[in-house]
Amino acid sequence: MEIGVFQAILIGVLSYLGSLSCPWLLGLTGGWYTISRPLISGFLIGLVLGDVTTGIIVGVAVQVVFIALVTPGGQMPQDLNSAAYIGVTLGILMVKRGGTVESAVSVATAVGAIGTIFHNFMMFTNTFWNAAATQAIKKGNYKGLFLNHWVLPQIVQACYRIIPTFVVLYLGQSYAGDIIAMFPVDSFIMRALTALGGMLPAVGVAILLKQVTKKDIDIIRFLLGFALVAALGMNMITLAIIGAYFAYNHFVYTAQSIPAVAAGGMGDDLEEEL
Amino acid sequence: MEIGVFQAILIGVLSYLGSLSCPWLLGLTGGWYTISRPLISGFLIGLVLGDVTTGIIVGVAVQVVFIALVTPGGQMPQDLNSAAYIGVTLGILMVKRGGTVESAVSVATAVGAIGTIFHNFMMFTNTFWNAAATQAIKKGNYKGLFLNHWVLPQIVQACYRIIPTFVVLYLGQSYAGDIIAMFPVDSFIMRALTALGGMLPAVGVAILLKQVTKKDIDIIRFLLGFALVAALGMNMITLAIIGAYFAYNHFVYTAQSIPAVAAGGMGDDLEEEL
Amino acid sequence: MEIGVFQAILIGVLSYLGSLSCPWLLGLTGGWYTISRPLISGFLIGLVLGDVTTGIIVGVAVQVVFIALVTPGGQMPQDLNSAAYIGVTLGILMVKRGGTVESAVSVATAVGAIGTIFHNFMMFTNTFWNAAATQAIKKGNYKGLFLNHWVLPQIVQACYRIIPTFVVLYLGQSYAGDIIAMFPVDSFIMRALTALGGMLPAVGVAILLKQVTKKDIDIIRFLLGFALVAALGMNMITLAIIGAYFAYNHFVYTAQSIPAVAAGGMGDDLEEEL
Amino acid sequence: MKKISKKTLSKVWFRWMCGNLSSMSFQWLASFGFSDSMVPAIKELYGDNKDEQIAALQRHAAFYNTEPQLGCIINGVVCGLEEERANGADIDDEVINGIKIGLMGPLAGIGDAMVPGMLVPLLLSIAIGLSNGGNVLGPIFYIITYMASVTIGTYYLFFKGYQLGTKSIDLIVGEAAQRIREAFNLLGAIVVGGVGASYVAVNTALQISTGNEEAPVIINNVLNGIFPKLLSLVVVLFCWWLMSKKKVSALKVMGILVVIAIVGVSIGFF
Amino acid sequence: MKKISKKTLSKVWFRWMCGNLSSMSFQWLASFGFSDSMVPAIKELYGDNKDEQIAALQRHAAFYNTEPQLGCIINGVVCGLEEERANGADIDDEVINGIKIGLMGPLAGIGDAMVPGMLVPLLLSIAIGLSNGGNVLGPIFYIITYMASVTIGTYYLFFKGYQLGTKSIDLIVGEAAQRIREAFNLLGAIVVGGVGASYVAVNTALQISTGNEEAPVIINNVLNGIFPKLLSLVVVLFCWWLMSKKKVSALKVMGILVVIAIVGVSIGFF
Amino acid sequence: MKKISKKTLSKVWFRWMCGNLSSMSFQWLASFGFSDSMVPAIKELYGDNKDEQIAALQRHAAFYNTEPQLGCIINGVVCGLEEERANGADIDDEVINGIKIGLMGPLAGIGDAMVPGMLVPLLLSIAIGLSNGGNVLGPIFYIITYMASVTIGTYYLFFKGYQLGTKSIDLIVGEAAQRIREAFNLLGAIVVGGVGASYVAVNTALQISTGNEEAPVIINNVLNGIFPKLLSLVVVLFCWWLMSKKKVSALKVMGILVVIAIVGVSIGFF
Ligand SMILES: OC[C@H]1O[C@H](O)[C@@H](O)[C@@H](O)[C@@H]1O
Ligand SMILES: OC[C@H]1O[C@H](O)[C@@H](O)[C@@H](O)[C@@H]1O
Ligand SMILES: OC[C@H]1O[C@H](O)[C@@H](O)[C@@H](O)[C@@H]1O
Repeated sequence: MEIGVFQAILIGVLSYLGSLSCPWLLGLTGGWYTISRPLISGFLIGLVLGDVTTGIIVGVAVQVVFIALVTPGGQMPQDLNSAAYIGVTLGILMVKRGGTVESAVSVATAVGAIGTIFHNFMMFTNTFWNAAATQAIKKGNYKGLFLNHWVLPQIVQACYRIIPTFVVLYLGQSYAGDIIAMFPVDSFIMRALTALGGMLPAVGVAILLKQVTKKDIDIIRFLLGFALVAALGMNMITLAIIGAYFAYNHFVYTAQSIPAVAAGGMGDDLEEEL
Repeated sequence: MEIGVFQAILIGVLSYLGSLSCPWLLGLTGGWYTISRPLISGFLIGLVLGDVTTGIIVGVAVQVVFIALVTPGGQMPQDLNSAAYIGVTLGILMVKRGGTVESAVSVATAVGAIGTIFHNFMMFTNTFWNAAATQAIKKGNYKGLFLNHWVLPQIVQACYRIIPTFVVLYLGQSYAGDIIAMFPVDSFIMRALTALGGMLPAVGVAILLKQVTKKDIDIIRFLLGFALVAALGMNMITLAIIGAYFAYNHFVYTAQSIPAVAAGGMGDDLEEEL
Repeated sequence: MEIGVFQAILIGVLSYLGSLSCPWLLGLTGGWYTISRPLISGFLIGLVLGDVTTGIIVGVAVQVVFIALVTPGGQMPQDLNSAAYIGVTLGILMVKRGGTVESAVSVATAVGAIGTIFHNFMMFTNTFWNAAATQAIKKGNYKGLFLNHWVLPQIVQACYRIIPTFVVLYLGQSYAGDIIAMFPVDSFIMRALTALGGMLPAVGVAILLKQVTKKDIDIIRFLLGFALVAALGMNMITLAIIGAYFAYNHFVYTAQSIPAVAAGGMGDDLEEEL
Repeated sequence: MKKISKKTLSKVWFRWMCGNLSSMSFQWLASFGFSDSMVPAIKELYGDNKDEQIAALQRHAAFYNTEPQLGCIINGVVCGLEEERANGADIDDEVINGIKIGLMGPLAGIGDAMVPGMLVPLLLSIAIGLSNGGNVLGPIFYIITYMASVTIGTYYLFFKGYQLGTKSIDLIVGEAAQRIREAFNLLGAIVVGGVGASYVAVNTALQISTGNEEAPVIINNVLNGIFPKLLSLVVVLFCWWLMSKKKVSALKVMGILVVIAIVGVSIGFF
Repeated sequence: MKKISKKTLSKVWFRWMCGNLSSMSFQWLASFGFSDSMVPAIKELYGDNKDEQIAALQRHAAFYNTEPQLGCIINGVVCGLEEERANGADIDDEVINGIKIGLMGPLAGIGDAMVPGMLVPLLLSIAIGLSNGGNVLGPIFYIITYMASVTIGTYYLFFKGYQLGTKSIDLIVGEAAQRIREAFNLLGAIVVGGVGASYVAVNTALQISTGNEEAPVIINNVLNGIFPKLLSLVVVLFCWWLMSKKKVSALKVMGILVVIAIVGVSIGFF
Repeated sequence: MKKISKKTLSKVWFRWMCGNLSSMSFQWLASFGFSDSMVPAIKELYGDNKDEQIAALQRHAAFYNTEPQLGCIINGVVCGLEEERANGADIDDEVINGIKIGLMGPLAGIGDAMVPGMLVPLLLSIAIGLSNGGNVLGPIFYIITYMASVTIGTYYLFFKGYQLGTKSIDLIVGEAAQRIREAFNLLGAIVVGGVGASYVAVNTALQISTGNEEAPVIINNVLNGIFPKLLSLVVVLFCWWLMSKKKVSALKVMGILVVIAIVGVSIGFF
């Protein structure tokens, strides 16, 4: 499999469209949370390269590693976007040239770690446009605000995403085979990356866990979910239903001494309102 | 298999004894809720016709369709009684003549729909006896009350049940084979009836669901039960135990600000009383 | 397999060390609750006799019968210690001579029943030392307290455990084969003992159940645990996690009208304190 | 001090259990079942006074309907009230009727949810399991367990109600009672969920042909992969939505299902 | 009486949804996303008054950050407040900013727990199942369900917020709201547990050789015998402990995992 | 200001842990275990005063019994109280004894439910799994986990109790503490249910011969079809009923089981 100039650019553009700050696909809804998911990027890259099946297979494998990624306050422990585009594309190449899916995942993981540089660099350069936007607002200059919020930061961001993607994929594709050759599946580095891939989702899970627990004892809830899935093999929707039942119970049973009816009423209001 | 005159009458009598308003088997306890259940009627019809095994097999299949039938305020979305006697007997005949159990269920379903006429007609004619009973009470005429509550409505009801059952079964049995021939298993009508049979229990379930939920969000409880059975394959007793545990919790945790001990006491009283 | 003098004494000493009142292995922590568990005693006896595998296999089988043994206020419905040492050793012998594991369990069960005599006898004789200790305390005689609490009762207790164990095992071992011969697996007595072995854990379970339920309806919690394990095959840790979740809920949702924050605060305090 | 004898009370219970709906019509339902069941008690309490007898009969011939089995407790309560009244307590027709009307509604709801909604499907689901291959154990199990539990249960409830008498009002309408009703509703909802999952069976025959002739996408498997019995759940929720949000009657809902079945088969969905 | 037209409100919603983080930096995050999204509303409300426009723009350019999707409701609320203010209500900059700051925190927490923490992994876990063997159903399922639910959901939330206006303060900060947040946290914790059990995969290659060459003790099996996926659980709890007790940043935790992976492979643990 | 040194406290803990039941009898149980364990503390606090020493020894030789391991916390509390008393606080014998008596009961109940009722069966059930085929991992696992958790746990509890001192009264007898006890009981009940389901094993050999010689109805299968392990459940509930309703002692219950086993085998039930 060869990646042509046009294909490499297309993948770069997809990568840009899927970056966290890109507004064009209903913001992060269609971008970051949709096409930057490795499962979806695998599908799209597959379309571009003409092998959807392999694309999805690699996408699924990489997706698992990043299943619980969360970016509180714009902090990015792993750059999902480069993993999803540079990483998955390289992974597809490797698989087409005889590599295993596991090795593809390893490469995507490594790329994800390096990619955080692009994100953080953007966060840094954007402060310039921010300063300009502040000035524009002060003068009621709508055009200035538009330029410094919608146009300039995006041009820079597009460069940060399209150029490296193109360079790595188009120029780097000849090395994909070499990488496979250099690091055979049972090489030290591959084994370490595979082990890392298995542990990585724990970071996202732990970030979320920290966010949803106030007191230490609250992790009993996490343990409950873990046990139901690990020991009973429950699927996620069933777990969500059970969880929703318990959540509703919590809402009902913590109604305070505040005159019962009133409290009930408030809850009802809220339920109807929200 | 042939149904004799005597057998057809016997099945008609059983049908009458199992009708909702029939008092002779401890009212609806032994009638409607026991021998009108298709599982039981299948067994009894099997005894009458001399093939208990086939009777039960057909009974089970029809039972499933009507598992959650409930008749709030005497309203009958499906006439279980005619399904259980006319329907199941026809079903047994069909199976004995080479039909499938599925086709037997379809016929029972169809009979159940038509049978509502008999029930509603009885509800209508009974108003005459009701009027007479009102008069009797006014005069303190116990005999009149007895006649218009226990005797006359029952004579009419017996006719409504025994005659159609006899006619359909004794005279109709020769057509059972024809029905099978006319509607082969993969005929349009059979497929529609089978699909209907799969959906019908939903009506009873939905009626009950409406009854046990006050607020929309309460259906999360229904979903819980559904998920535990559908996804974990839990049996009904286990589900009932889990449900009872949650019900007890609900009782305990909704105890209001009302002086704790007093409330507890009341609950305890009730628990002991009931 | 033969038990030598030294081996029989060693097993006797282990039995003494594992008895409820023996202080030398951090009291009942290392004694009663550790080396008197048939699983552990089977392991240790196996080490002594040179067949750890058989020891553990018999130990596991006997352990199951006594899994839920509890001794409230020093009352012993079954003497676990003699079951664990005399019983399990006899069981190992029998298995080595061709008996079944089930028959080994039966013998251990029988021994456990008889063994309660030793325990109760000790509880009786200790009152003498208790009286002496009371006197010693009155005079501030530390030595007297030491003697009557740590030394004399233990000497007697050691005799109660080591002597019978030695006698039964060393002198009785020649009869082990006879027992097997006398009571073949499908003999009346063996079947009765096997049935008994299956029922015995119920006593411990019931004692505990009585202890953890205040009101009758609380046994719904027991039923919940029973159903989850019996019907879903859940393992014990998963059950404990689910139970802990519900226990935490109970703590939270029974917080009374007592000013909400204060109550919460107290709970939090306790949580942090304990 | 007048007292209804235990024998007479048993008669009232039995007469109610048998005849509750004997002359049912939409207009009267269990009205005459109720008044007729009171005959033995009325005769015993007001044996010397025909006018009082007639008054009592009429008092109990007002519109009445509830789940007849669980509702047994009301008959007991009313016997207790009649006894107090016959002994001169200040309990007029209004009060007695008020209690009957106040209780019959909740007990109809809870009763339908508990008896045909829970007890019957629960026992049937076990019986169906035991009936495997046409085994008679199933029906026999159901007959025995259902009859025994209901007969004993209603007898107990009836006498409990009688003992409670006026106290019952607090107990059945009070705060704790409401929580008990809520708890039963909760239990009912969970069990009904299980019944739905066990016995509603909706499957689609749809397939999407892929390039590969041999392996079309079977939509039913896809849906069950998303959530087991998803289509069945959708149909139940659809029926519930029609009935509780669109106020469609159960009969019309069945009509709609008939249409869906026919259309569904026509377009190849089923 | 000034009123923001429905069309303008829709524009505000769309402009926020697209541009929320368009010029994000750690210092400003969604600040300009917010003020820019208010432009259509500001023009409509203060169309005749440039000074008021500038004041409004500045008011909404204060530091702002929340989960942009769930946080949509705040934008609605603020539109409602601005409308009231434009009609002369006594709502000064302090109040509006106070509400924004008061709401953005909780909604960031809940939002991150609900969207990337629950909705995304839930839909992905289904989609992964459907993707079996490279099937396109998986990605298509995810794209459609995620986009549809979020688009509809945020649109609804935005308008709900707008209707609530000042009432929202009670509703989002009051006692019942806190219980709702707690309930969502509880749900989140349970689902995150399931995500952890499904996707964290830590296994050890350790073996203890027994006498028998053929049957060494495989430690991984032993551990799973104690509790399924025990090692995965330990790693999650370890990460959590590092972050919440030792205040180690997520990035450093990843570094530690890299070290563990390398050391683990070196000593034969992995 | 007198203060018991950490070393002395450790000694008290160790002396209690070893000797708690060393001279047990039904009349005295852990009484001397308690007073003897206080010796190091008494010597340190009242080293100069023999009378005070004797008084302290006698004070702690009153009847005493609790679950010795969890009960460790009481020993800690009492050390705290003795220290305060030695420093002149107004804590007389009554108070100290009252606290001991007030705490020993609840902690005996909870302790028995937690240690032999939960912790032991839990660890054993894992160990039994690991012991498969006579594997030594099982016993070793149990020895290590049980000893370690109890040793560390009791040491911690003891010192916690010491720190709390008089504050412990509120904390262990107060409202929140009662809820904690209730919570533990709840947990205990659930786990005990699991233990019952795992290890009680009652099966019947009954068969009902049908016409078909080859396929008699196996009652045990029928019962398990109704509910898994139904007979085991019945036996547990029967024992519970005997003990809690008929006040039959555990020993007598065992006698009854012996009779049932014998009769059961005689009539072919087992
Ligand atoms: O944490 C709240 C919020 O912060 C930033 O705005 C982004 O990283 C979002 O993705 C995140 O939801
Ligand atoms: O709904 C309450 C009640 O109404 C009628 O009396 C009958 O249909 C009963 O079967 C039903 O239980
Ligand atoms: O019941 C409390 C306690 O009583 C005695 O001290 C002993 O039997 C202990 O094992 C038990 O824990």
